[in-house]
Amino acid sequence: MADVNIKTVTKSFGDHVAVNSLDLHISDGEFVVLLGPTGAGKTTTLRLIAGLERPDDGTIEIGGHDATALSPAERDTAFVFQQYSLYPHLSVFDNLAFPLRSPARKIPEDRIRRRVEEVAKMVRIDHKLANRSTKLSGGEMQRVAIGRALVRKPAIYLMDEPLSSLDAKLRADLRLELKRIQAELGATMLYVTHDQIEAMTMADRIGILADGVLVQIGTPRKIYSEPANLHVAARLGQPAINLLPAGLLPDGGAPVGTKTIGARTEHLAIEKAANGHADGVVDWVEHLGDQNHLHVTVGQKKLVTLTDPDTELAQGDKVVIRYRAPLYFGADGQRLM
Amino acid sequence: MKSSLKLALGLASAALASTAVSNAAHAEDLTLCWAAWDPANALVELSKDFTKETGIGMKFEFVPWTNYADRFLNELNSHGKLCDLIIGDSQWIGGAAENGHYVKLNDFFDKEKISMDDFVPATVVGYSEWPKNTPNYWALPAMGDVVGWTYRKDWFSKPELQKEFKEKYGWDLGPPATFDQLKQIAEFFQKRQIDGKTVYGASIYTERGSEGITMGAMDVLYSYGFQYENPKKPYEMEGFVNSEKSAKGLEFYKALYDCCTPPGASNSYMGEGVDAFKSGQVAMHMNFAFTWPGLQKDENVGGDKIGYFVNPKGPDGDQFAQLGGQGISVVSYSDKQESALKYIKWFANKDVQAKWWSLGGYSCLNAVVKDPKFPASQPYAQTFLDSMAIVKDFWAEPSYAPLLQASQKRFHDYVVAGQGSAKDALDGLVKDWSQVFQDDGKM
Amino acid sequence: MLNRTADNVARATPEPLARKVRGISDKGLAWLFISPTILLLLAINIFPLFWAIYLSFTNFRANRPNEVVKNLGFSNYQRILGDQDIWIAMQTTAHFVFWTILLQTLIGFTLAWLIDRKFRGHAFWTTLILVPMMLSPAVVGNFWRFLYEPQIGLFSYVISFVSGIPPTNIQMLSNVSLAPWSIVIVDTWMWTPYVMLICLAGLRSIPEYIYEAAEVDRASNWRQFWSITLPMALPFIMLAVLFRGIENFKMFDMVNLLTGGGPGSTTEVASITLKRQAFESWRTGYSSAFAIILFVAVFGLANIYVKALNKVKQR
Amino acid sequence: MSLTTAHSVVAPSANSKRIAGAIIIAYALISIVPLLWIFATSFKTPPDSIAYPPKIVFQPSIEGYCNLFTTRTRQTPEYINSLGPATGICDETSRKRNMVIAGPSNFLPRFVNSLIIAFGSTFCAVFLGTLSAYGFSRFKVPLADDLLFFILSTRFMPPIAVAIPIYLMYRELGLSDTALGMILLYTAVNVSLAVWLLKGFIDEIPREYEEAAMIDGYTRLQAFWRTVLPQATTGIAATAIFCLIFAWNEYAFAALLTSGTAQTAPPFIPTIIGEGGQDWPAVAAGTTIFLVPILVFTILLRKQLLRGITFGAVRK
Amino acid sequence: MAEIRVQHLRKAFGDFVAVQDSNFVVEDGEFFVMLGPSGCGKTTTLRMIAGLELPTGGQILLGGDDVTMLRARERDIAFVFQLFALYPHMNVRKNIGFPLLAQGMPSAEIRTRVEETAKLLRIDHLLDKSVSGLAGGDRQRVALGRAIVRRPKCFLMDEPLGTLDTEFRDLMVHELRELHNRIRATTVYVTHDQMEAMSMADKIAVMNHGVIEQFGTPREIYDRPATMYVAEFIGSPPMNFLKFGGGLAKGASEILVQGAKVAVPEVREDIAPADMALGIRPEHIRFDDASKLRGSIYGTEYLGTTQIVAVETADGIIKARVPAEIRLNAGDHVGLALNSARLSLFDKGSGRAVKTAIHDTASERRAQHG
Repeated sequence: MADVNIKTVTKSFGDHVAVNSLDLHISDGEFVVLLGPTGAGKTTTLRLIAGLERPDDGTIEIGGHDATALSPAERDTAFVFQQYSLYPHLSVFDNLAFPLRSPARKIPEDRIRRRVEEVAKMVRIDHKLANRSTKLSGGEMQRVAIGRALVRKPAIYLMDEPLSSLDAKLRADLRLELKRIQAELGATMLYVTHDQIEAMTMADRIGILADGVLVQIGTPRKIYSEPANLHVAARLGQPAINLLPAGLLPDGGAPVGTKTIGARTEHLAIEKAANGHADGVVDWVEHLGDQNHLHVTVGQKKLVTLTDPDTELAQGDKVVIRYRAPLYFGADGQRLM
Repeated sequence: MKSSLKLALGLASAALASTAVSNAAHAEDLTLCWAAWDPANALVELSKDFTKETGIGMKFEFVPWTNYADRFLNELNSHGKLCDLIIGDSQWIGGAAENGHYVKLNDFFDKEKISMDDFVPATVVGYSEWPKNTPNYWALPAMGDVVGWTYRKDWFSKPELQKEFKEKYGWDLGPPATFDQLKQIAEFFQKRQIDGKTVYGASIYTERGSEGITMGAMDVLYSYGFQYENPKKPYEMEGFVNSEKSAKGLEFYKALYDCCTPPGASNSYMGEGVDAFKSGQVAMHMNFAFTWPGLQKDENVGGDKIGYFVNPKGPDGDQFAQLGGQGISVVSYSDKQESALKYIKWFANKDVQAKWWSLGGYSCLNAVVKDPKFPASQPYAQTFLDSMAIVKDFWAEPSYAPLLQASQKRFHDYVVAGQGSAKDALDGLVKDWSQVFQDDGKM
Repeated sequence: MLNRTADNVARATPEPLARKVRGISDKGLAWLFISPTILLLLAINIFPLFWAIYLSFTNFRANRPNEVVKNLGFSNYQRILGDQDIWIAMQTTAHFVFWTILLQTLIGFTLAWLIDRKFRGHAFWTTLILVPMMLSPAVVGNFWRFLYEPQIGLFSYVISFVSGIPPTNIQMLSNVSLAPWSIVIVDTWMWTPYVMLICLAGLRSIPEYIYEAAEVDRASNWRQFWSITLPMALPFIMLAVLFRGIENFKMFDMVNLLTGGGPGSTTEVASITLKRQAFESWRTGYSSAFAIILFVAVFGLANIYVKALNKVKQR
Repeated sequence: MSLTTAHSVVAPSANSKRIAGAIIIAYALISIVPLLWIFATSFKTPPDSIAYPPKIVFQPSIEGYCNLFTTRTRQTPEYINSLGPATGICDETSRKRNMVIAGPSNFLPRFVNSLIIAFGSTFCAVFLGTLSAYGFSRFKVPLADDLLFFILSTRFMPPIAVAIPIYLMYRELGLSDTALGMILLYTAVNVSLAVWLLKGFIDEIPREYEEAAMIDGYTRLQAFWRTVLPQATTGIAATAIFCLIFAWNEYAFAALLTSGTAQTAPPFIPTIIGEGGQDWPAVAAGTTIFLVPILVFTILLRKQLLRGITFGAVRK
Repeated sequence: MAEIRVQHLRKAFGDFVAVQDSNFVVEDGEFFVMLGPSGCGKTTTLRMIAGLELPTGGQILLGGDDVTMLRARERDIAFVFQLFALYPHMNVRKNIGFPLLAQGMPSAEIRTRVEETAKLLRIDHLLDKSVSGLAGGDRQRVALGRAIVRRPKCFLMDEPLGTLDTEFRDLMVHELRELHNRIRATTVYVTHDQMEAMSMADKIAVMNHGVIEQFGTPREIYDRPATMYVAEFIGSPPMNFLKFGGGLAKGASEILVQGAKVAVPEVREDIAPADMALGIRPEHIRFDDASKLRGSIYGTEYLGTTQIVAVETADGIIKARVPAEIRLNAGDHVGLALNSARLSLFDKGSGRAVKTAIHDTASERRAQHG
């Protein structure tokens, strides 16, 4: 395992700048998640590190060595692709053994077997080693794909939305498992996703990418509670953060220059209006089971917060709303301290 | 899938290996190219003696007449090494000599004491010489041939038919002396029931692809007064090729085709003619003499049932016949010219020529054909000799192929497809031929 | 939990081996992979094409190697374009292409439409129907001559048996008006399966849910056929027409063996004319010019057609 | 939910299936009649083959096959009797017709030529095609589209037109009438199709497979060999069948550019003649033998074949 | 618009029974969701209602008419397909207008109707575009347009959002529900996504192996799952189960789990001794050191406002949803306090819920079991 240091890397495809002067340092044993929508440059970043793309500018160091000009095979990374992860013409065993059988490695077959069996156990697929890889369920396939990365001990594991094609339940299971395995191995891992839950639940640090630029990087709590700007704030949280214009509600503590106020559930105190004054009206209480959303209309704006399932508020109730240390953003979208 | 690819590879490599072996084994064999027909098969039989004598194996490449010229001229023009010896058609001699396809044989003849005087003169001119009537020899006359006719003697001699014929046409049913008579006989037999089968008048050449209809039509046109060119001014064709008499001849040929040929005989040459005659479909049959030995031996129509006659006279009493036949030449691209010359030397031998005649080939050697016993040696021998005496040949120019192309198209369009008149066809022919000679710079 | 096997086995690529792993650069590999094909095509296709263009301006004759080659400018082209017979041959070709495509498309689409019902054993029968198109047009065309024989041929016999016309009157290859149909019949017999297959691919490309959608949209069977089946299969049908059109425009082998262009010149398609000029009359320069004209014609027509096809596909 | 859609009400009713089946079976049977007739004719005697009405029931004979493989000459009974006893069944059959076997025919070498040239060129075309299809599919080749279109456009040319300059070129190079010349030519003709078909197949194989292999320590060439090729086998097989069918059946080039040494079966079979015109039983026998390999291939590889055809169709 | 009444509906494909004796009623104007994993028979049921599939047994009444054996085109329904099933060779206008064209409506009238519909769905600017170029959401709207343009008796939708991106799906969920609020058409909607079902449905039927496990409003289903299957299928993370043994007597309100006494809603029936399970939703767990029910922290998943805490107990992992402010470390020992009023009890063998006080309020709206 090693650390990876990306310095001012830029990569363009034609006119489109996919990655723009990216600086990113991933420490040894760290789990970093890059979060961003489709087209933000997440996958390109991974491919640059793996050597599948050559940067136009900047350097990539792996384990302290400059790897910018090396071929993928020389870089010693492991990559889990979003799709097409398994060789359909090989069995599960052969898929897992494939990286070890590289002619450059010359590993004896009995050691390959031992290692594959070990990893298969780790990803809980050891009972299906002889199966055709095409005969597996989605979850099993993805386990094998992860297993194939794990048979080696590369400098870094690169994972490109490995769970995105799975259904919600499986995703939740594998999320936990992947995090456990990473911790056990002490592996350095760069994980790319557009799913905020994956990012929040697994990452040591989250990097928020937008249009090829790394907007913010930090621990999940830090990113969630201290987003650098509106974009980052909007990416995290369910229901999404309410972005309200300054002045819509009483905002006594707002710093000078506040244009927008970001308010999550914990930033709002909502109570039934006791006397004549009210800030908004309850639209409806949405019971989603595990979450209950309170929809409130404030002037022209709609506001959604989590609420207790047994809330006394009901449709049509007039409410008083107060901020509780919300987030303040200036005209340029940056958060004001 | 892998296995099927492997299988394919295996097959291919096995095949490669097997031919490599077979090629090596027969490296010294000579290949002789000719048309696929009876005489060629007889030559295979005859050549066994050559192999016995010299140890040189013989391979043969026979192609049906309809592909013959195409294939071998293509081979010669591509400078291929397929044929060491070729029995090439009479008309090719000009092109083959001028373009260097054949080895000139004069020195060889001198050395081996082979004299062209020992061969029938018409065959020497027709098959060996270029330019014509000069002592430049490019081939040894190998197979004499000429267009003549066979007829069903058994039908002709049926008394009830003889009687009916006499009543209808006023003369005795027998081999025709003129083309008019030939047509009367053909009309008489057309669609007649004989022995419970519908029969037809005559089988004539109508083939489109190679030279068939030209050979057939010319066979008639010569006797009607057709001439290739002004005897006094070479390549002047206007009024000779498309003379009124020529037109009459071509009209006759179309009339014969329309009235008296079997159904579907629109593309018929030597082979189809033989089939028609052998299967008892036709009373008369225009064909090269080479077919006669085979037909004579045929169990159904041969023996007493077949008769032969020389090409009939035209309206003015002219009588000509289309020359066929070939000489044997050594191909100049061959690597085995020495062995090939050995074969020619062997073939020119009198005894071999005699056996050649007995197996079904037409020898051109005087010693064979002028033998007093020759006319009686086969029922068709005399007819052959008489026909050879009146031969004419198509252009033997180096540009014979485009000339032939033109006549094939013009004749077939008129005779079979019925487009335009005979005069139109011949006028067109003059135009086409003139173009060819212009391209050659001869006009 | 770093265990030892993992360390031993899966260690980072050892330094000395790194060079080995590098292999040929992508660019080098690209050229290594592509260049043999390009070179072969240059040698066997392009170089000869340019040679043919050159020859088309000369009076070169391949059977006269010793003659002086003269530059004729465009006169070969002028002669061809002014030649009545060439235009007749082009007309014959167009006629042949038109009727074969029409019949093959109609029958082929119908067959595909029926096969798409997926009745029991349809795979077997489909394979059987495909057989004619796998065969050599030359070898099979030659055999059809036998079937067409008026007196002994099976075709004439069956037609006569069904229609009552005496077989001697069914002279498919001799009769000027029947001969063109004789080649149309054989070509249709051989290539309908091909059109059928492409149409089948077209029909199979229409997902069943589209029909279900039409069903809930209350479209009748007839409306489904006209509004769904036909328009959605159209690009495929057009493609089949393109392929068959190009192939039949080039058609040589089958016609050559069946009729040889006869009777007269009634079935003389362009390829036959070209062959006669090039390999029988040996007018190499002249026929090269004709070849170039044919090439340009096919190329041009195909291009126009492909544009139309793309339009249909992009609707 | 594939299980359920198979039972949809829009699926054809049993009745319409029956009718469709009946029509298709009828068509299939009718269209196969000429082939059955070829097969039957190959076992007829020459007189039976030209009988009218055509004989459906007949005494089978191997005369057609004898005639296919031999050259015979008609001779007098005296001559035949002088030759000694007949050797083998074909000799006997010939002698009954007053014929003597003079030697072998050229059918076998032509058939072998067909095998060598068809399989050889197929192998080359698929080999080259796979490489360049991969190249075009995976690498940025300058002018790739133009090159691809150019590669395909060579198929627009009528074969006769192509044959003219090839003829001259081969004459100069001494490739006329050689197996090598024909293999090169067929490879060149087929490779354009092969590149197009295979590029389609390879485009379908996601790049991620090779990328994964390359990250795992394989070179690109190794990755190509270990991950792309195994997955492309269906496509390669389909392409190979197409190339093989073309090369096996090709007539025009073979007729114009070969005359004997390297001639394949298609131009040869129509020239099999008897004493008169075509010896139909022999032609039928030759045709039958010639058709067998392609029929076997069709049946064995029909799935790939269907895929290839439809794929070619879908792609363009 | 009409009510849909399904009675004893059954469908078998050979030996495989896709739908077993289904009974339910979708009231006029109701948004009804059939929820279940793939292969549970929900789509087959929907297709039978549509007439795309004919049932093996039972009856379907559409607005009171028996349509059981009619083909789709003979029923007046609209169907929105999972893959949209747009006609790819027609533009948006023709797609939407197709049902009217098939009906033989004059083209002028088709035009106005199509434009009205497009305006309703806010796709009027796309009318002359090719459908192949449309984004997923617009394709979805076109499919909807084609369904509503005809004003059919009911809408049937087969996972219509299944192929959309997650982000977009949320948007469409709200849009669909809003559309329904506007036109109030009887709708049957099939999905495997519990979020979609919970956000949109008036009523939900949870299906499993061809059987409707529970039928009711979203809240009923979430709060009072009829079976363990339903309890596990709904909710993220799903309901936790803790096993306990012994019988239950009517009136009991306390059970013994892992040696700890846990108060539960009063039991309303007698249960013979058997393996039982206590069901707890993650949000009904609090950390309370006083609790005797204990475990150690296995891992946490930070979600911003809340976090999911996995606690390893003697009976496996239990997940709790607690506010994110609570700082926890792996390995910490914690006590678990359960919200007694919200607990469910199940018979582990049959998976069936035990009747308790939580069912009281809704007893008259009890789901029908299949």
